[in-house]
Amino acid sequence: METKVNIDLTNFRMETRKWLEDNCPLSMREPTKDPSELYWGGRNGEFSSDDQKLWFERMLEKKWIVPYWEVKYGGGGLSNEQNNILNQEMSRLGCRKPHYNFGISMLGPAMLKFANEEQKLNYLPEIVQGKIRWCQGYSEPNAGSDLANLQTKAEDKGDYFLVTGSKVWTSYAEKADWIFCLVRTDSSSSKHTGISFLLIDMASEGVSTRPIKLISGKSPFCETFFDSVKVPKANLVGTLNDGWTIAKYLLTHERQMIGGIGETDKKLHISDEAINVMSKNNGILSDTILRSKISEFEMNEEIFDLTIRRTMDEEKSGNNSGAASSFFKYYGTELNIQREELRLKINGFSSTEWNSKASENGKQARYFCRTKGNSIEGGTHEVQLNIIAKRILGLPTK
Amino acid sequence: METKVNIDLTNFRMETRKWLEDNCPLSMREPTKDPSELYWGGRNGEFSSDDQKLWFERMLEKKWIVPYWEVKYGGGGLSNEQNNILNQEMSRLGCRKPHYNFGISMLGPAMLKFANEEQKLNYLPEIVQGKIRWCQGYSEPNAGSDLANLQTKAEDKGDYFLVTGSKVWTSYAEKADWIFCLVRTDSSSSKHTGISFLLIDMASEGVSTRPIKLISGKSPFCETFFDSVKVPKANLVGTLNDGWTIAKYLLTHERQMIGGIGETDKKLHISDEAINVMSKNNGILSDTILRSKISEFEMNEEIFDLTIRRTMDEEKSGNNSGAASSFFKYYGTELNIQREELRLKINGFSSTEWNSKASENGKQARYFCRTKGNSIEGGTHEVQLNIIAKRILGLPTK
Amino acid sequence: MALLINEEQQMLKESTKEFLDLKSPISSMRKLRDNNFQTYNEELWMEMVEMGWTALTIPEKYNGLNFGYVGLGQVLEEMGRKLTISPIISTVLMSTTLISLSKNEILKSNLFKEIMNGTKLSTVAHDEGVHHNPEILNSLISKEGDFFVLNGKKNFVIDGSISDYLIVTANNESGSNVLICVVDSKSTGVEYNNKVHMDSRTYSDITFNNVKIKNDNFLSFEGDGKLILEKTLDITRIGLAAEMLGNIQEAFEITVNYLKEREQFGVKIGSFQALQHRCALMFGEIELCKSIVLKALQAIDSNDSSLSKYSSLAKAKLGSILQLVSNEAVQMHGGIGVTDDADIGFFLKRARVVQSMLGDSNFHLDKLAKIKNY
Amino acid sequence: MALLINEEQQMLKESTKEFLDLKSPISSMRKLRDNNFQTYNEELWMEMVEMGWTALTIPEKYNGLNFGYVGLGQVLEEMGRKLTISPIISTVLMSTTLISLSKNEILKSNLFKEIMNGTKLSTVAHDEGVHHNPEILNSLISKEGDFFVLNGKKNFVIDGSISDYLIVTANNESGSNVLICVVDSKSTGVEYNNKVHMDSRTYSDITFNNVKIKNDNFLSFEGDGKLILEKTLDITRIGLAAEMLGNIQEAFEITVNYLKEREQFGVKIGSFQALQHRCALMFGEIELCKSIVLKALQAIDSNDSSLSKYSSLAKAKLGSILQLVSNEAVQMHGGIGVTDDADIGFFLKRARVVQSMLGDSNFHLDKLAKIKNY
Repeated sequence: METKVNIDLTNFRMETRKWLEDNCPLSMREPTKDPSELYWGGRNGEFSSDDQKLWFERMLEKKWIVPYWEVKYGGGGLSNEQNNILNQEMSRLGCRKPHYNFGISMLGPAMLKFANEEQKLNYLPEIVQGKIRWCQGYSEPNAGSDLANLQTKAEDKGDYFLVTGSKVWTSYAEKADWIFCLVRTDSSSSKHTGISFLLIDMASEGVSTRPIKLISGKSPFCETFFDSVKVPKANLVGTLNDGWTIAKYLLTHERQMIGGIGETDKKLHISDEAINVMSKNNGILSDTILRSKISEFEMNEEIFDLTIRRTMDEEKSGNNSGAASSFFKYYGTELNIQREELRLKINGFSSTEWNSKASENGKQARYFCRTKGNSIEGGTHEVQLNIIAKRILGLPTK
Repeated sequence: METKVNIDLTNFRMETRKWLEDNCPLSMREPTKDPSELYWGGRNGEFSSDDQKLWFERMLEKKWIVPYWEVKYGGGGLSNEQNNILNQEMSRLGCRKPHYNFGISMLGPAMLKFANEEQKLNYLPEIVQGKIRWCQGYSEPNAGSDLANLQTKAEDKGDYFLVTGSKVWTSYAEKADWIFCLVRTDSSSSKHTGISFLLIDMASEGVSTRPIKLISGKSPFCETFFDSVKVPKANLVGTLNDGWTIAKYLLTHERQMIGGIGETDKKLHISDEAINVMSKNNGILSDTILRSKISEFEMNEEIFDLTIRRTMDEEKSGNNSGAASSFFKYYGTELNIQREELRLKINGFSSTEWNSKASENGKQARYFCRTKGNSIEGGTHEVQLNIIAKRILGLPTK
Repeated sequence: MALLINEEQQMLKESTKEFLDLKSPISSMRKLRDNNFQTYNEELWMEMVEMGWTALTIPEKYNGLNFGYVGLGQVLEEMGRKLTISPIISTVLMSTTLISLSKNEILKSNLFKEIMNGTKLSTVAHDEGVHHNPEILNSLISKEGDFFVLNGKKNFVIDGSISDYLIVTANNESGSNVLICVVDSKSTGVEYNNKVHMDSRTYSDITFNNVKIKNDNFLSFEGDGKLILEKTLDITRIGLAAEMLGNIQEAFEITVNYLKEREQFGVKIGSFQALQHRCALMFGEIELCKSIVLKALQAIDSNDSSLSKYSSLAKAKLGSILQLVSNEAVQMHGGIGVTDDADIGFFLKRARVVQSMLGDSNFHLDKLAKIKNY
Repeated sequence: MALLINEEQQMLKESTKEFLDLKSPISSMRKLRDNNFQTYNEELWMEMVEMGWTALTIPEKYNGLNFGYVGLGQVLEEMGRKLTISPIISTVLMSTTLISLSKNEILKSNLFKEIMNGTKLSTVAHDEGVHHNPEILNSLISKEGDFFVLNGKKNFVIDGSISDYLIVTANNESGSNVLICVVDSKSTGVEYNNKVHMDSRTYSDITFNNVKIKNDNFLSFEGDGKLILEKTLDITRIGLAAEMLGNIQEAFEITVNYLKEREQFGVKIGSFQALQHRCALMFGEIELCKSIVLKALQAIDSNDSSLSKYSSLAKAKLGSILQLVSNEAVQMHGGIGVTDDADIGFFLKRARVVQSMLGDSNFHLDKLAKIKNY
């Protein structure tokens, strides 16, 4: 039996490899430099190239846009093993994902777990087909780290909710068709109860957005305003007033994604950059202080990678306490921040250029500025440390 | 008039200089290496040399043991200006202080401010004459940083208090004749009230001491136990149940003394030590990482000294907000701790010797260990930071 | 000398603050930026000239105010608080200092006059390469007939794009001397590559191709060039440190106030002990910063022989604390801190530029170690 | 290879823990110290020998257990938790490793037998001077008639005072080769200066005055001395890192438990956010420590070509985190932490000694930079 499965998987791998080689356009095997090179779908979604369109359509036909969802929801119905093989083969060839959509990465998991069957059948296939682009609305201007302190109100008006309030950090809200939101449906109860999870059509009357400019310049973030927006009752996902359960589920999901960022990026060795740019003396960098900081940084970077590996190996063997991974968001973003601080020093005057050709319009400086948000978004450093202190170390609250 | 004063002061300086030159034995002009070389007085106090005895007796006769106290309390009745001149002339010659006693440095100021006239006339002259050696009893084993949480009880038994409890960190309690103590005289009231300031004869029945050994080895610290000790009512200083006022006064006093320690010590330049002990390469220390840490340390040391100077200059000019000085205890001890960490690295294997002749019985290692207490005694680092955050920066409490 | 500012200096500080509160709040800097990175506000500059700021450090002999560097330091500190963009660093701090040290009395007197009355701007061009390093000097001045000719390439010239005069360092032909000459910015052979940096200020890479220099346009010709250059750099670093002290204090105060107002989890975030301790540590470091900046400014005015040491102490310490405070300020503001709507990010952006200017903390810690011979 | 310990290694770890809980709690170390710094507990050592610890890394060919260094690492980690004093570092970690690398089969087989059955203790003497530096080697072995003669001075020899064999490095006469020989500790011309260090363990400065070495007492004679030495040092550093990992974890756990119990101002001090954040940071660093120690131990067993890199990563990282944790542990204990009554100070005292042994964090960060050629 085990042999049979293995043979099937091996065949699947061979077939997949061949199909990808035959069907993935060469330009879709190049790494992307910018999220704008990806296909995000949506009512106004446009393909940036014929190859991109071709690739999306072929994968859609193959049912591999979201290969691991059930077929009835528009997925490919692949087993975990098959899905892993497909991922491996795609990265072997360097194939881009054919479609990016927060509906796939964020809303999907939540709906599969909390939505009713009708909702799943209604929304998920549209996501797969690239018809609807989703964005998320959790944070609010006055809530900050205290997410549960949200004020956007959804009043029960019989057959609809009347939504009023605003959301912040809603990525790509300008371009999205629908938004999944946390709203307050009961203000009388405690902070964590009385929250519900609602789906809102951005085309509804009273919805507007405003882009947020960051210290690094333009960003995909928006503020989204709800001015007496009518939302059908059917758009409620999960139990009324129990949306915090869904929020926690999604936050854990998001935190893992952010923490994992450093893992998938091809990392530049900053010591190589230093060797290229900086002067040496007797074979060692003349700026010996920077040298030691680079050495310390690369030590921590390498050991952090080992720690991610160790944790994954523990997970595989079923021995993972989850303790180490709670630190990943903190440490991964911290390394990212430190790396850019060091690169600024390595590249000297040229690193702070902001608006010059040579600097590609301040690429390095803007990325440096952008990293300062890493320790804030997806749970601040301080919140992460609180979590470790309380949940992992079991230190008492007052 | 001003001229008259100046002439008088100049004459005083001349006379003082001459008197010191004539009367201070040469051996009493050498710096001391150890507190045991000082004369501490007390019932069992012994002079360690004839010169020490001579110097004490001459200064006593001159009324310069505590020159700035009033004559009726055994002092010299000197004005501030005269006292400053005497101090300057003594340090010019390198004269040792003739008598050390916590009665002079700690109890005295408190008594002058809070005791009644009878108590002052009773206790202060005895201190000056070296007859009574005092020690202090504030801290308790279970109080720690929360000093006001003290449990040593003094029950009112009509004409005496019955004292039961224990004190910790009572320096030289083994050798002291009397102890000044904070005790709880009312346990029904809030933590900071119901505390009184009591003088206790160590020869009373029920008083015992136990020396405390530190990680650095022997120490002057003791634990002091009170097992139903009878203390006359007359030994109460200040108002009953208002001892916390005295405690706060003394703590500020003590904190200033500890913070100022670094200031008076002749500082060793650790870079000079490094140059002597460590290998160089092209004129710079081969261990470039240690080199940069030494450079950073000496930068901070020099700037800290400037900050003390600036604060003193501000004080003189009447423009001092007191803000900077609240940081002195923290930063001064932190530098002390860092210095010993660096010296350990500079001196390598030889620095950790503990019990060898070459190391003078582990002098460096023991001093290193001792500095670890600096960030705890006299208010922990954490308490200092709390004070700055709340009192200086005005950050809110929850 | 007491480590205090005197009454006159205090008054200058206060009048500067009043002036800048009115004329140059942080929003002015934002406006210049949003106006396609305008290099400076000429009207504001002429008002500064009228206030006498261009004359502050010029000796009475040349009709200057002879107010000294402690005075200039107060002005720079207040400008640091407002992130004011103006040619004061290039023209007053750097150029005037260098000119003061020259023995060419005629040139000196002419330049001082034009700087004081605000008709001319000036800057110093020394660095070659992307890291500050006074030792690197490849520019060359050679004799050609009656003239001298300058060839070379200078990087990161402060206010290069708006300066009328470029004070340029170069080697003489034998490499035995550092020469310092004044170049009219419109001279033939001067080429600019202007770059706006993260702090919204413009810096220039300037190439000199056979630029003719007249005999009387040398500020140093007789072998004192290296000394003049080094002292100019030391003094400029101290002035930058004074500006950084303003940056640091303002960013810190804005942040502490934010912590007192902003609520999270039903309490003011300033009540969280972890943030309190971090603030308390910064508070102490800032007290240290104040001391070294004042001491270093005094060292200029009193001609202290340890000027170079104090200069490096100031630039090293202020650089590292500005790094700390600018990062903490953004972090403690949370999400709002990384938006362009908030001013706090401007401090971060100015910080990294001014930190690297004339040597970062690493450079100066290394220099301090070399001074002590280890 | 998965970054995990396997079941056998886990069992060894647990049995070690059980054994040490019973036979060598921290109070045993205190007893040795209070007994006039007794160098080690011979009975305990013989029990360790019976447990097979001296045979752990010896190949089967020599009747060893061939259990590998990941296994030995588990034992060392547990000993680090208990601060156990024993000759395991000198005899098993250092000497056995070096002997394994030798080609002198007769000597090897004899030494292994004596080490395994616990009849002999051995150590390696290499460092000359007060800082670890493998490059410095002034000891000399010269030919004198039928014998060789060793002259030199070694510092900080671990367990030098109790070792029966001293494995000594020295240059040959031409300086072209590092020679490694075994010296009987009782040989004529061997002089000891034994010193108890802060960690209550004894280290020796040893002088060799014309000590006779027989031809067959060389572990390296043919030019592989430098390689053998370097590999021995790398492996020993990893073993020390494993021990340090035990120190770190135990000190941290004791401290966290203390914070959960101790009350101040009416609350558990562990509820103070400033302490919580510092603990959380340490927790994360310790997770990193676990990863590099395991990876480095695996690198020994798998003969990884990057052994030297992993060794320096482990010693550098563990050194700096042990510094952090040992300081924080004492500080967070408050007054009690600096008294001799508390055990926590022992971790601080062991920390500084083991940190400097075979190179501190600075040494290894420098080495890592050199490996990457910058």
